[in-house]
Amino acid sequence: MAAMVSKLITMEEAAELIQDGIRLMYGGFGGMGSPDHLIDQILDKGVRDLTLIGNDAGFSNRGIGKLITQERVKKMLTTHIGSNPQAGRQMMEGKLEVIFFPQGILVEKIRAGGVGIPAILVEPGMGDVTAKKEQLIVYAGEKYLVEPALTADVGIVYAKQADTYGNLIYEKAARNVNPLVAMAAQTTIAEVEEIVPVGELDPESIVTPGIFVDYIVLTRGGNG
Amino acid sequence: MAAMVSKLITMEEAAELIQDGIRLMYGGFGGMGSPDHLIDQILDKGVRDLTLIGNDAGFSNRGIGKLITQERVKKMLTTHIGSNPQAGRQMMEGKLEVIFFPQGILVEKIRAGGVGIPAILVEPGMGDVTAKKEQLIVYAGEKYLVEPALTADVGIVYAKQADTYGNLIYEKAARNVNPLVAMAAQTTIAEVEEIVPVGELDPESIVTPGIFVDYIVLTRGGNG
Amino acid sequence: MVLDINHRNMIARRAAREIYPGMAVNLGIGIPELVADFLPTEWNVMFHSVNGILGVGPTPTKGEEDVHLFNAGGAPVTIHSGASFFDSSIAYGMVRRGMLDVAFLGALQVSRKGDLANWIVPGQRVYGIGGGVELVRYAKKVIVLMSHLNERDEPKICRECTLPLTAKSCVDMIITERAVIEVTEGGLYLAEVMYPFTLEEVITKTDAPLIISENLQMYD
Amino acid sequence: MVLDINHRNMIARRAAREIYPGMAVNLGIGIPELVADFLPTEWNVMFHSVNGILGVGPTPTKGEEDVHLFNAGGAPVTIHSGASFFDSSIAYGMVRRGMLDVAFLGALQVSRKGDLANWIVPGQRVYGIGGGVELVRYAKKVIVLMSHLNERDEPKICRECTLPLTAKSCVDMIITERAVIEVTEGGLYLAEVMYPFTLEEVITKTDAPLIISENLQMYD
Repeated sequence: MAAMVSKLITMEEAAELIQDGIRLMYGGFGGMGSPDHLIDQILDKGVRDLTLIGNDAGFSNRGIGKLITQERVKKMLTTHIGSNPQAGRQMMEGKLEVIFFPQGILVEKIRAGGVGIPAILVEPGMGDVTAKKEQLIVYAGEKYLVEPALTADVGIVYAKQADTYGNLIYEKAARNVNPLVAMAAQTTIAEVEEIVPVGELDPESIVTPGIFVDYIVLTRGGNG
Repeated sequence: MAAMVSKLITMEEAAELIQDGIRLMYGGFGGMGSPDHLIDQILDKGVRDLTLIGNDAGFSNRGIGKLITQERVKKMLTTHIGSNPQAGRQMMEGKLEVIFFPQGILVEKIRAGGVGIPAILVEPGMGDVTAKKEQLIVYAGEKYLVEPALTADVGIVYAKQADTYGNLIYEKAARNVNPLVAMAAQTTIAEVEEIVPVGELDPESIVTPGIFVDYIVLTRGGNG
Repeated sequence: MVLDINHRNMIARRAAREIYPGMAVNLGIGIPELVADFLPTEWNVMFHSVNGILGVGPTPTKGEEDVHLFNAGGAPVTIHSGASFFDSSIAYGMVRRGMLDVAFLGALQVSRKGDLANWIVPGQRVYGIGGGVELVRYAKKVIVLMSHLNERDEPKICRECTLPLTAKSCVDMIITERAVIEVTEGGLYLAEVMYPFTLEEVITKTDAPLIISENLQMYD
Repeated sequence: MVLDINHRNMIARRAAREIYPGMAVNLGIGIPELVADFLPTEWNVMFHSVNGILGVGPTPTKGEEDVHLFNAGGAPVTIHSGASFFDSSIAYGMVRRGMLDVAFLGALQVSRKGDLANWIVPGQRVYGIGGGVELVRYAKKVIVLMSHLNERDEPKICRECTLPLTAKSCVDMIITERAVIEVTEGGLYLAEVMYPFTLEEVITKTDAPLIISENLQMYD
């Protein structure tokens, strides 16, 4: 509702937005396109009891995986944790609750949250391994699983460029789930390599419209 | 399955793919970003009994509206026909069956078809005006409407540029529903202003990956 | 009554006063399309168009129209600094996520409870359900801009809509060439009477009880 | 048995023979990532990666890696002419729309009916359900590339999987360092024995009955 002022804040200010116990959604895929410096800042702040929602558990000593290794996470909604043995170990020890979804379904659930669709129906056989019985419905004589949308209190994404309004452009495969996460959170913070004045990005090439982005931090603007 | 040969065909060859009675999905919004020359060719071929799926009925003397004016359409799934009084007249005379969806729900139904999601759930109150009773379900104590995905036999879209593999780049507001339609049809034909050799489009700027596009026609390559 | 361009502009100018700097605003088809012309550019209001634009700018000068740059109503537009293009599914994502501060739209009828009818006149004209049904549900404020009377000079503001509804209890404010009316829990609240109309001319041409503001502004 | 790079490459080279010009192919994590290196560029095979790439190219030379260009398995890649980038929801749209001609993936176990287990070893290791469950359902052909034996030298091809399943009856073909086996209605069909293994070495190290091809190829 404010006039178009810059959404740029410091890493420290951004970390203040991450409170204990919140649902934190994150971009990145196998550690690539991950807001690593912002995650370091969140770690430094000492946040705990997080519920994480994102594609994978990253690596034990990098990015989102660090939050797991340092036991700041009580629950994860994800698809793959094989690259972070710490996550599997904590899961088996009962320290970390992990809810698995097939990857393509997880990203559609996040997108549904991002565009305000309450749920999607998926074919049975998809995710039966991890789905609960109550998700099963029959519609027009066919069986489906109901997969509710996913949203979060805060979403953190990585992009190559932003303008001061928050329009985002990604870089190659660092795009991955970032544009979906950017839409799905109540408050979205983008860690970017570069910030340019509004009007300098090609409107045709913008992937995430700035209206979805609340705050921007610069990768080199923090302690990372 | 063939090697990467050009998907470019002539307007006449494209029109041959549109048979009587098929479900034809089309891009464009209020006549803008519409594959007008391809539609003219389809008209010339004399196709009839079409089921049209798209955002609106265009104008009576332009683009998709011409198919309606010339009574080639038996049924439409759409959201708005106010700009084409011919459509409303045929509807009231019982010549044209029109099924209305709220616009945002129509485009999500088309996208669901495009990404292979069987259906979405929407909040009741959305589209109750036009929805049927059997769409109503209760899940986890809440009421929803089931909105099944939409697909089509053939989809026709308009883009600014294609490469020979069928990667598409749109132009400003001519993008509208085109990228969604391009994904949702069994066979997709793109009418484009310009075709370039594969490799010449920026991979970052491609909006519709070529795998979704079966054929390309040049706007100036037909009789339009 | 079909409004001339002066009356339409007068409504649009008054409507612009409901917008504040930095807001995201959807402009529907008809009179709403004129609203953008009454706002300072430096307010950075981001106008949203469901065909896939955020940051619609003013109407281009004649001859400068871009064949690929129209709003959802089919009128040529320009873009504002910071604008982006996307497909319509993302445009409605913004709508459903509650990102629009105000949605302006036209109507055939509005009831005293804020019910909206704008999609069909049975037997006469079919418009279609369009995007209105989602805009009125999710926008923070819904303002109808329309003529006070229909083509047969009958009131369009009424106790109950006689036309099929687009959505129930969704309108927050009505701005016509004659009046500014707020839809409240207690009923329709007449906030302003537009020049040169009189209070009586508004009351007699409105088919629903009006609560008259104590601070009624008589001229705009 | 953990395979050395020669055996892994041998499997990948054999796997490449299942690909034809112009196909769209998904390469899973592990041995599948090596397959691209055994195909002629001019075949224009479009390799698909679920993190959002269509048109993955060969491994870059050392020092030439792009920090933002990795495949879903986390290995640095390049792009082929005609490649595009998109978000993962579109990547899975391609999967569900049946656009992949072949999906290669790794496995912990495969049963005689083509059941696949590759997401968890209870009490020992959790990988996660990942993208496999949709890839194996919608790809036109599903080929498992894996070592014939696990780390304790036990057969990974078995009558029934003892590990929790990822998906039932989904595998069409298995390629290991020892054999090429097709999953048919009638059971597992041994099509090829890989050099330098013998038929007997394959049979004794496979925990399920094998139908021996009449035209069994003994060397690759």
